[in-house]
Amino acid sequence: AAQRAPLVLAAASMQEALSAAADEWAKQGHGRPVLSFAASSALARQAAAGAPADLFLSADQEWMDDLEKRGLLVAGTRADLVGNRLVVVAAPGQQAVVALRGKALGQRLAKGRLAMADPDAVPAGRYGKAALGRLGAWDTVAPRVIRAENVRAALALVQRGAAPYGIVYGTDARLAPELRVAGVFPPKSHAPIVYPLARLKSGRSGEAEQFRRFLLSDRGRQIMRRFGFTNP
Amino acid sequence: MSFDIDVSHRRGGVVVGAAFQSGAGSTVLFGPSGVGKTSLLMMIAGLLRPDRGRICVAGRPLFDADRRINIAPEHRRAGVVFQDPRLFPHLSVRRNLLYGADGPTTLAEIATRLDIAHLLDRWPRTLSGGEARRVAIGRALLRKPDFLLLDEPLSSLDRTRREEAMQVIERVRDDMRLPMLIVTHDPEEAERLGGDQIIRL
Amino acid sequence: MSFDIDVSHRRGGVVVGAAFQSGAGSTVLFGPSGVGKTSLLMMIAGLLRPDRGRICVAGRPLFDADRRINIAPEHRRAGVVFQDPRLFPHLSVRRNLLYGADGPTTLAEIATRLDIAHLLDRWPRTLSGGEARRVAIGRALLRKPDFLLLDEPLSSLDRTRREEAMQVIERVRDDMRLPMLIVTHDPEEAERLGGDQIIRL
Amino acid sequence: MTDELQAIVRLSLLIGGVATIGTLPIAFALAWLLARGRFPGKILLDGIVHLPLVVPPVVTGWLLLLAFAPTGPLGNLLERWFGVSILFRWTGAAVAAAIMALPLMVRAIRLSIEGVDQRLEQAARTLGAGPWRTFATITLPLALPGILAAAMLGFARSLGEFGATITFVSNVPGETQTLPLAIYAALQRPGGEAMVWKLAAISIMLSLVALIVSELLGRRQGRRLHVL
Amino acid sequence: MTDELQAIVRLSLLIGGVATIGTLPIAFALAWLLARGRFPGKILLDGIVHLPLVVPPVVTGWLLLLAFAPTGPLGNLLERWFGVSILFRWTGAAVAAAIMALPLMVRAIRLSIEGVDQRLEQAARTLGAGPWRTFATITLPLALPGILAAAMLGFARSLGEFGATITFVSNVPGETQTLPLAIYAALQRPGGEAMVWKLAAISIMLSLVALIVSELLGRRQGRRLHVL
Ligand SMILES: Nc1ncnc2c1ncn2[C@@H]1O[C@H](COP(=O)(O)OP(=O)(O)OP(=O)(O)O)[C@@H](O)[C@H]1O
Ligand SMILES: Nc1ncnc2c1ncn2[C@@H]1O[C@H](COP(=O)(O)OP(=O)(O)OP(=O)(O)O)[C@@H](O)[C@H]1O
Ligand code: MOO
Ligand SMILES: [Mg+2]
Ligand SMILES: [Mg+2]
Repeated sequence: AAQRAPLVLAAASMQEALSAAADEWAKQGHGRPVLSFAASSALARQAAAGAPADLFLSADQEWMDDLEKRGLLVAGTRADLVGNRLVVVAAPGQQAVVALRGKALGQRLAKGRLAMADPDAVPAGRYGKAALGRLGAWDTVAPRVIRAENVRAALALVQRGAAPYGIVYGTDARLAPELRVAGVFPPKSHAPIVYPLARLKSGRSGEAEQFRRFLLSDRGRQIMRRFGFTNP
Repeated sequence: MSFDIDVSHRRGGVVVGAAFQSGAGSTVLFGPSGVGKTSLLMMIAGLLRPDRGRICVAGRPLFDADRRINIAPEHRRAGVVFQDPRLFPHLSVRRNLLYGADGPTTLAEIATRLDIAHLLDRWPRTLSGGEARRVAIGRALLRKPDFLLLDEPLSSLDRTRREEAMQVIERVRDDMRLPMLIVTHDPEEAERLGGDQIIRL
Repeated sequence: MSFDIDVSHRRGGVVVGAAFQSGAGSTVLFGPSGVGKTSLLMMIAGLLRPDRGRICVAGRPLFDADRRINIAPEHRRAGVVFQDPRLFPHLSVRRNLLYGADGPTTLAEIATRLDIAHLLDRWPRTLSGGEARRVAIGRALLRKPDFLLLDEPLSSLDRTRREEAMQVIERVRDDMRLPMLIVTHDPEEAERLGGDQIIRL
Repeated sequence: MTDELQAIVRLSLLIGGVATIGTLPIAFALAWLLARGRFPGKILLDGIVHLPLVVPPVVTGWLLLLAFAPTGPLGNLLERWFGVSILFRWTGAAVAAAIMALPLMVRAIRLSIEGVDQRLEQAARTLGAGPWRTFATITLPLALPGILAAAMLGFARSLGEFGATITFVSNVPGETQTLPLAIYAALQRPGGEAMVWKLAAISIMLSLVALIVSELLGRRQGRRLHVL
Repeated sequence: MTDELQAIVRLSLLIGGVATIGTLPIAFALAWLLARGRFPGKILLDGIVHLPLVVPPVVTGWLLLLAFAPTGPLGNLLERWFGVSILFRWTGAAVAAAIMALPLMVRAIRLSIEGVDQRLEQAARTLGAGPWRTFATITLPLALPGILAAAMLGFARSLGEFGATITFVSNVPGETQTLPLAIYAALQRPGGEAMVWKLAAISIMLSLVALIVSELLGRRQGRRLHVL
């Protein structure tokens, strides 16, 4: 009997990389996993409600912790799949290198805006706020911040020229070649950016565990790196 | 006894109503504008609830406040011609005429007699005032009612059409011996249709 | 010359219209139901565009297909009483009456003569058939028109009210010498209002 | 059009169609109550019907999730009685679309019921038609232009529904990924603009067709009712 | 209610109010054209008006961003002529809300204009009222229930607007962060439910008040027009 393909709930920023991994998996003769991309928060709530999904790939640890606390994860299946870097991108025409420490970024912005995911809610924004804080830049930058719904929306704002600078993941920056990476946050300036993966108890697919292992395998991680993700 | 009525109803500041009994055949309701003729017809038809009293037509009690009788309008079997035509705008003249009929048995005859046979496939909004009035009369008659309530049925009809309509109504009255209550302001019409049974409000 | 008219208009399958000239005072339009009396009045009022011809009232050309004259209805200064009352449902009787008036100068007088003075603060939907008709007549007169178009203005009025309304209309005709075109089915009414100027369609 | 696109369009039409047709009778009943009924708490009912309009879609989706979760009140019932769950299913997407469309449909129908001349209903009663026949032969056809408008509005709204759907039933290709969700996914990809345009063009065309159909039907109906 | 909450509510009311009042005349003009006009391309206009309903809000927001970005056609004009930009400003949020509310308002008003008996307008013309006075004294008041319904619908929709706003003008506290955006932010945080409930309760209450007011106004108007 044909195996039921696993249903994977994954953070929207994993779209390209995870789709590529799923294609590869399918090429190996398995049923292609069904991938549902949305904000980690929405997906976590769906999993918490008991929706029948097999794997959850979150953009941050907090939502995974939440599910773990609720006892919804299959014990021993939680592992960090990939990591990411946080960068500042500059719109074309902006100075291509900017110091992230102290008041430099704030002064550079002048009247312009800094686009980033919501610093109080969305993971990418929270990392950004923490990093700017650690570097002593948050206070001067805060009044200029534009809170987007998610990282990709922040990226779009810079692409459209609505904001001269934006804080996005390294993976996002790679997808917008017209933008320059003006600075990379030192990894120590924020909590490690990792994407935890775990199997959900509500899952019904027999292939879920196999696919999880595939993702965590060398082959899986290799695909992830192709899209700019780092090892966790 | 055809109509045995004693009702009243408060409308705004005034109280309208009447108390009378009338014999077989038709009865004419006569009275100045605004005295309550239309209101009385609506009460008999079951569309306006009297505050008190009772309504009995051809021996059948239709409303009695004390005995808590209040027959629904669709079961009173009245043929009503309203003061305004009230044709259904979304139905052709033919389907307006047949709306209350059991079958199309007498459609052709009544349509011819009322001179509306050529209008059957038209829409109500294209009718002239007198044409609409005749269709309304035809619609009430085709329902095969137990009694008729006619609110100025012949106004806005010319001599010839009025004569034709009057004959149709007279035939219904005489052949089927239907009780009939007619509002009119025309003494000649009153005389001919009501005979000596004239109620003055 | 009051009315100098020669128009026709295609409605559905039939062509309605008329050609006549009439002298000062009032003219009665007589004819069977559906012949086109209302249509003719609507053409003179400017609400229905004739396919051809011309309309001239009291020497003033209102419509002329050849000379491309077509005065807008609001500039024809006609006082129109429609076959149905067409009162504005969102305005009180008083404001309906004053809608076309320059000022309330003659409101009290006309209201008293038409026996509607007690209705001024009511809403149209609470009026009886005859009451609404009288308000419609009053509204047309208060507009101080240059000429009157009356479509069966006295139908659904009782004797007394009809007499009163007729006197009001006669006064307007005689005192102000207004041209007047009246549709009626009542020979007596025709005689009194139209004198010998009777147009048969 | 690729197979994948075709599947998305088919799914969107299925969900929009089921949502609209399923909601129509409910919307009509509610509109009727609000237009004609006289009961205490009428304004409250009106308010509840309008909630999906004011509450942000994501919140509506979240509340639906709470209600239809296996442990939620409705999800529990569905599970026990029918052994089904609408989570992550197209049926769930249809429910989300239906709830978001409901207030629009109720408003449109209500306005048109209020426009029906009750004196015509009285005339029908005297002609022997009981309340039901009167309703079916007089009120309903006279309110039809509004009902068509409501169906059209509801269908269009369903085709565009995004926030409640993605929050409630996720973004599952082939099951809950309607046009707006596919557009969202494309919009998340830098360089996905070409796909966004393509998908947006399709959804615009679909709704234009729905619009034209309802417009033409409405005109045919309207011609009979209105004086030219 | 904390100061922060109060500020959010005030901002939401400002944006909703400005969007509704600003859109009303435009919606009315469009509804009039669609109800009474006879011109080629009418169905097309109808379709364009309905677009914000079908196109997912995020896409509408994205298109607005394209248009009003400093490099976009409208943003460029605004910048050059008036030296202003509506990006990230409450005015931008109001524009987004207005566009999303437009189709609903046009529909409601259009239905009520179509319900006005044109024979009454004819009567007004014979009484000396030109097209404008006829419009102001007859058509407009008779269509008023529908216009009120439209304003109410538009206001409610504006209060609930989320997707287009956040995509177009982002989530700037004190400038574009309306109730739905605040709710969304709270929903993103594990454990943010308490805040979500509080904010949702406020927006529900606001719209219930708007609803009751429009209902009561509408009733007063309706009583005059309808046979009891
Ligand atoms: N849209 C239309 N389509 C077809 N026929 C029409 C249309 N409108 C009016 N008619 C016809 O035009 C004719 C003239 O109508 P009109 O209302 O002018 O008659 P009338 O002389 O006023 O009659 P009445 O005395 O009954 O009021 C009638 O036969 C009517 O049926
Ligand atoms: N809702 C209302 N509020 C106040 N008065 C009302 C209301 N409805 C009707 N009336 C009054 O009740 C009275 C009776 O009206 P009705 O229509 O029965 O008169 P009628 O005898 O048929 O008159 P007509 O011959 O003019 O048709 C009238 O004076 C009318 O103004
Ligand atoms: O959940 Mo995301 O991918 O950080 O927007
Ligand atoms: Mg009467
Ligand atoms: Mg006529």
